[in-house]
Amino acid sequence: MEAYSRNLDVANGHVDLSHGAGGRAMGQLIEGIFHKAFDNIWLRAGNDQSAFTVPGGRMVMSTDGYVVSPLFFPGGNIGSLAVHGTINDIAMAAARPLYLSASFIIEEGFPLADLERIAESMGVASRGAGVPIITGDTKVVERGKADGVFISTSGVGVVPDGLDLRADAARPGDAVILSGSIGDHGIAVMSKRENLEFDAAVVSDSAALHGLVTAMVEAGGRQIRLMRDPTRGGIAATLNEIASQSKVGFHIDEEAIPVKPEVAAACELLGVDPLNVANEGKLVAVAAPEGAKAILAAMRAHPLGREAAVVGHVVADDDCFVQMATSFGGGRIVDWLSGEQLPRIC
Amino acid sequence: MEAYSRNLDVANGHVDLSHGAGGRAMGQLIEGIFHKAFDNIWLRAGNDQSAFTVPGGRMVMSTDGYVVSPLFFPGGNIGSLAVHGTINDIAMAAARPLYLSASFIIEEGFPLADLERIAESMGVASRGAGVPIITGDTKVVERGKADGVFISTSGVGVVPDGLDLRADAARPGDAVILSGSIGDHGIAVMSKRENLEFDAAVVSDSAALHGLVTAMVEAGGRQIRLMRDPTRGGIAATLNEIASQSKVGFHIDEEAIPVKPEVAAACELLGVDPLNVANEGKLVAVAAPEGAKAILAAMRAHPLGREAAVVGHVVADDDCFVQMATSFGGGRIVDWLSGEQLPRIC
Amino acid sequence: MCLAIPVEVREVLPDDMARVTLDGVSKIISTALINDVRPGDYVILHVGYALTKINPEEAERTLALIQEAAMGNAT
Amino acid sequence: MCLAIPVEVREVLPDDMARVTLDGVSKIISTALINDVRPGDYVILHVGYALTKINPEEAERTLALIQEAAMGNAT
Amino acid sequence: MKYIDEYRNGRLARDIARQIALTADPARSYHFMEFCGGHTHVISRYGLEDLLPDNVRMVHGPGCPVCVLPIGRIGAAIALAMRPEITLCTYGDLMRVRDKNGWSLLKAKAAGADIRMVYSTLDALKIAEAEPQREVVFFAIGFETTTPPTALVLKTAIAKGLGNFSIFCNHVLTPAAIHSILESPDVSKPGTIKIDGFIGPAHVSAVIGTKPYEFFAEKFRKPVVVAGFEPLDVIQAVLMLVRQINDGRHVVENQYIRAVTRLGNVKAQAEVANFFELRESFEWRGLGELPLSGLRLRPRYAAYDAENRFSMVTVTAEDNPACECGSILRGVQKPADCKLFGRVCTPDTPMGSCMVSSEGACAAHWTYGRFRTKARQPDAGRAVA
Amino acid sequence: MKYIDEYRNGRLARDIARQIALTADPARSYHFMEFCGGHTHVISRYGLEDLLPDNVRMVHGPGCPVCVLPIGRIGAAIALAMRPEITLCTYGDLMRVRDKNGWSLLKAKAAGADIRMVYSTLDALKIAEAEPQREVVFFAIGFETTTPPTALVLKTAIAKGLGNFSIFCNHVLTPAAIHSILESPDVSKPGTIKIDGFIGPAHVSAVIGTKPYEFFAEKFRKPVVVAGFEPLDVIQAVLMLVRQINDGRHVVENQYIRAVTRLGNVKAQAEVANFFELRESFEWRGLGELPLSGLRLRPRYAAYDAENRFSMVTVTAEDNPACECGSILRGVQKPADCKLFGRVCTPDTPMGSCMVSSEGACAAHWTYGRFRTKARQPDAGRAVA
Ligand code: SF4
Ligand code: SF4
Ligand SMILES: [Mg+2]
Ligand SMILES: [Mg+2]
Ligand SMILES: [Mg+2]
Ligand SMILES: [Mg+2]
Ligand SMILES: [Mg+2]
Ligand SMILES: [Mg+2]
Ligand SMILES: [Mg+2]
Ligand SMILES: [Mg+2]
Ligand SMILES: [Mg+2]
Ligand SMILES: [Mg+2]
Repeated sequence: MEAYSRNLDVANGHVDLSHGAGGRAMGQLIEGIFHKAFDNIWLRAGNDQSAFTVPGGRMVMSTDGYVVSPLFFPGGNIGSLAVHGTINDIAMAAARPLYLSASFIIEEGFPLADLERIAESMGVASRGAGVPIITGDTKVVERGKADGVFISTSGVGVVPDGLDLRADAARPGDAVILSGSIGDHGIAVMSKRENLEFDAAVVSDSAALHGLVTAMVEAGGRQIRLMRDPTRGGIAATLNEIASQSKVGFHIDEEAIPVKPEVAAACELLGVDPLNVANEGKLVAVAAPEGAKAILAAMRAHPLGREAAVVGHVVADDDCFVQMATSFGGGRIVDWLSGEQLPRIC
Repeated sequence: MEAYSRNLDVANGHVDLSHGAGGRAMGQLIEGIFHKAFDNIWLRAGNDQSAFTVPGGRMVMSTDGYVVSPLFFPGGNIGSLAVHGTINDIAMAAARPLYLSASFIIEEGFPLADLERIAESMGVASRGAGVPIITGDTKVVERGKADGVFISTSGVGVVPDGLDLRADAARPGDAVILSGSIGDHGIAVMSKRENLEFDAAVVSDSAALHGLVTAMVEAGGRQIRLMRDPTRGGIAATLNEIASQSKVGFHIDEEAIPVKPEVAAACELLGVDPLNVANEGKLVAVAAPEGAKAILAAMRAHPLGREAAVVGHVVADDDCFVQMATSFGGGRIVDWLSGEQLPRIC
Repeated sequence: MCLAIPVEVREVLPDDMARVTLDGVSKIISTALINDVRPGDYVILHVGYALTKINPEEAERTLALIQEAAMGNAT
Repeated sequence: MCLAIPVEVREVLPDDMARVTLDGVSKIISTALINDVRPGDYVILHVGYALTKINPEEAERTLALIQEAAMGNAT
Repeated sequence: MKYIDEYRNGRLARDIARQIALTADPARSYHFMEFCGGHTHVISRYGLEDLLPDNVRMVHGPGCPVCVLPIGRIGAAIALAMRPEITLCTYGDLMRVRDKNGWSLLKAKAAGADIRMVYSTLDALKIAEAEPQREVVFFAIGFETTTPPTALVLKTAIAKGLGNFSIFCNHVLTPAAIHSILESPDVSKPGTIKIDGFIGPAHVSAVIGTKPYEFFAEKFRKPVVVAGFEPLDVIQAVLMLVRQINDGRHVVENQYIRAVTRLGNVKAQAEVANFFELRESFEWRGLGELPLSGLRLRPRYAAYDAENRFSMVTVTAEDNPACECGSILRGVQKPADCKLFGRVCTPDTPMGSCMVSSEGACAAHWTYGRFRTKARQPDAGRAVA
Repeated sequence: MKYIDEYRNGRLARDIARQIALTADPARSYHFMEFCGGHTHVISRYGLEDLLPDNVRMVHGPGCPVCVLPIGRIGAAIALAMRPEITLCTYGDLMRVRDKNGWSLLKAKAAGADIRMVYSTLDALKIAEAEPQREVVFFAIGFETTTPPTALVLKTAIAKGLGNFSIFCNHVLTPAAIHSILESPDVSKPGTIKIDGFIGPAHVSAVIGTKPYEFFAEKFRKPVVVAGFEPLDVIQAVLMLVRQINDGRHVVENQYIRAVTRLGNVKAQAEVANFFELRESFEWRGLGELPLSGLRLRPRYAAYDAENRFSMVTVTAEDNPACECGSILRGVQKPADCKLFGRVCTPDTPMGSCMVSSEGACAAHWTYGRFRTKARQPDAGRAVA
């Protein structure tokens, strides 16, 4: 006698505490939403962990928590973001992402319809990237103890032989390559924030970059010193991080950095600098000067790197300054953002 | 000129939104608390992912989110739990856990001192288990949008050659081995819940089981059909899960299942069945009958398996019933818990 | 119905409250529904209240009756 | 101080409000501090309020003056 | 655990069961109703039915306050809890009970209602004191055992002058329900199972004593044994009932002499009498309207009566017509006789009162005993001893 | 972006800079104070200082309302926000400013205070309407530009009869501050840098017009050019100032004719006058008490004045004595002259007003320009063009 369960009322139902209690309701939620959306043999095996075979050699592992607010934004949602973001952190090691895990922390009362939409986006993103979500976990917390849903994804990948990208590998003279226009993700999300409300035709750039990275590695893998995806804190934070880890400085050319007009406009409106705004489908690569041209050409031939450009180069600098030549011919420092609090008046 | 930062005021300070904003304050929090507590070469490399070398073959990956309330309980805290729990899910595949990742979602206002205590417990647990936390992530959400701190850990491990444990592998006649007394973790946590408040000398059994598993594998690896750690939902949930995945039934002997007197007493007080209470340092193994004796002996020789016992066996049953012979000589079904809501009156 | 169990009173507290234990598990409960509570008393605990005291002699007698019944002696 | 930028009024709304845009970015603001707002007007926006209108002729004239200055002609 | 463990001795239980088999007249059958869900739970949990001879059968009664709560009153509580100013405090048992729309307090909480699970009435009072801007309503259910704590909290709230605390009273009375079962035409109809005696709940009698059963033991000539909730208590009570039947007696006997007296807890009774009065009639899910079977707050405490204070409306709702709870609660049918059992009706998706709480007859059979129904068919597994 | 992009033309800027170099008298130096932090920001952000000839130097003034807010008033706001009944609404700029104990609104929020960042005074009003049980206080700061929105929200709150809304007023006046700088003994002391002219903030003048500067342009014989906030606006203003100096003129000129008139926004001025009155004196962080330099609510609106309504207490507190803000704000020193700059004083750990907001002189130098200080030393890097 199989236990009968009422179907999940996805259209009108909410996540309640029983969906996290380890009983049948939880199994039903996981089956009816996550397994259905992610659909693969690993999840179907129903273990607490999932197994796979690797060839041996260097691997990488990464994790990120996603707490974006609002959960849905132009160009994606927390689910697609959680897939792309972790794939990208794997890809930034020049690794080929293999598998993902996903841990959900859901607030009591969260609409099942929204959860399904998020899970479906994850399924689409993961299949699109060819990186399956092979294991997961679901917790439900009381109303007021989370913010809708939080997702932590982790991923593993394999590093092609002979590649070893390191945060401290940038050398004076190296080229700094940016894969495309900046600020799209952050502005798309901010445009939907309750307290900032504005409308902008800006769509998050959220995308999985491992295909672009593969193209770059083929064109000049050994010439790539390191890569970073400029997420929280924007390219300003990324460049400063690299500068201090590699103990070098950067000279960047403002005019070489692509910014979409709508993004620039929204930045004006909010009084923020696009250099500080988050991206979710862009990368910054530091490459040996002799490899920059080939890498750049390979990037431009890839759909996610069409606007790629050399935006500056590495200099020796004990102060690890990231300096930028402005479009005026003046110079300025590009600093970390000191924890910007929006909205501002001045 | 290195940027000057005030030291983290760990004794009196709170996590604020700037600690999650991707700027210097965040770097300081991660350095001053997590890197310090986890202390290893991978984290020190400062990448968005961490690299390691594997021999090749079968690997496993697992993830779990930890949302325990209260965060500190007798015998551990959310941090040690997050390390042990994921190690155990890896170990349940008979795999040797290699590396962990940790993703923190922290509520604005969380005391830095508590965060440090949690991180230190994770460091101790991870070093104790020989499984380093090699990569992580930190997010801060506004007050009222989380519950202190949530941690999601993921882990990877390697499966010894020739072992392939599967949820559907239980066969009629197989022995069911339990590694020790049940209910300790759940009761330890409940004893500190605000609305249940009682005092019990019960300590969580939270522990990393991979050492025990190694001993079991050495004693009779090929005879182990599958293993599970009976966490949420207790051994009742675990046995029912296995029963329905393997399409078998279980016959369990109540008197063979060890329950500590304090745990039994607390269960009486709360009106719960220890079979439904969570464990965090116990495992249930299903083993071919010919291997059970050797495996049991190996378990009993290990500190975490001293009370190990054969508690029943697998039977053919299309209904996948988990039946238990009570200490009265009667029989009953052991069912999933239908989302127990505590406290109850009847 | 009516989850209720025997617990031992360990400490009589102000405001008709008492600390009770059950095999090392202890809890604060109300004794406002019963009279003359003393440490060492056993009471029946239900939803945080002591409902009545256990009479130790009658408990002994019950066990004796059960033993007899098991041996086939009429009660 | 005083982050403020020129935006174009697209729609005049009830209660002294208006929808304004800046290169495709649009926002609802208050126009209670100025008079006679019309679609097509450019206003200076500060903390959600239009502070004043932009005079297009003067803007032209400023640009001309800047051009002249760049060429070395005294203003 | 003193006063617990000694009553859980399996060997003694088997010995007594053997005596029951020896004592019971093989030429007849014995049907005893354990009124109380607590007994139903113990019987199922310890598999006591396996110990009893085939001609001594237990019939599961309606003694679970969660099961018998009419779904209309759950609906009313949900509607109240959805009001923004209300904080509804409830024992955890009620969280999963569904109203006629399939809603439950659990779902209402998920949808935004402020619902708090409490262990004790004192916890509800603490909430009312700590949050004076909230209207705190205690959702009171339970038999005579659970009523005195409600009376006491009301007393304290009044003493403290708490203006934001009230009670949604659903307290019901045990003897009234047993009386009604015995008077049901079903039970007395020829050809249906007759009930030969009752096991009465010790915890109720800890408050009310054994005396209230004397009237109908006499009137209906049915023996009643008030018994404790450990398995040896229950099996001893069965033996006591078999002996009364064999002896042709029909009196109220007290198995739980260790805590139950003939008159019960007079102090507690007085507290209850001070604050509550009988309702003319109250609906019991599965049994229908039963006269003089429920309590309400006395009119002088109307300000603390949530039904009055918030003009609560209870819409009567019927269970699925195929649900056999009514017959099951009268001992006329067994859970597995119901067409819905285990198919659309399970503890996750209860269709009738007997499936609502783990103490309901159907839920207990599902949770602990359903392999037995199966065992009647060929090839099905059985638990080993 | 119309009216923005055309004023950001780098080629034109370089051309004008070349004209400035040609126009400026090589035999003398020119020191111009941009009063406003917005101008400081633009100068640093676009590296305008690199374009100017060595003998034309910018001095960064005190024109940032966040920077000049006395830390005692931050402390008072924090103390108010920590009261459980209070919801403090603030522009994001104020969140990181530290009081004398190192506390900030950011930390107070983390410690449990109910602090909400708003974009507009209207947002604060919405909160007060939506949460009538909360005392909603708007933490008002800003120069003349930001005052009219505060006046309007007060008007609306009164019209709506909102009893739970009030304002903590910290609005200050631009001309008063410039006046005080010119009167400071420091500035007139021989041997210190003299200020030869001022760039006035266009957004303030959009409200007050250019007229208020006429008095001290005349009195102190200093030219003033009211300029916009795009880089071409600023560089054109510098050229205009150089020309006035060369010509021996000292008048108020309007570079921002596209939105500023001599009389300003009369409607906005009237709204402000209706609700606010001059304080006899107000403390400016880094400058000290300045007479007639700040506004408060008129007595008839005392009920809406948080200082009055909550008996707020402001304890005066001194910055680190090594902090050179006072001199910097008067143009007497430069950020890098301060011993604390970049060592213990950074935007993450500001010790004085000039480091508090990204518009402060020290913060702008740290954030955008600190490589320049370095560049004076051998071997340091320089940005490429
Ligand atoms: S199985 Fe369900 S529907 Fe059938 S009698 Fe029991 S409770 Fe009613
Ligand atoms: S660097 Fe800091 S301490 Fe020094 S003057 Fe500037 S603000 Fe004051
Ligand atoms: Mg990562
Ligand atoms: Mg990342
Ligand atoms: Mg899990
Ligand atoms: Mg929330
Ligand atoms: Mg990254
Ligand atoms: Mg897991
Ligand atoms: Mg787990
Ligand atoms: Mg990260
Ligand atoms: Mg919280
Ligand atoms: Mg597990």
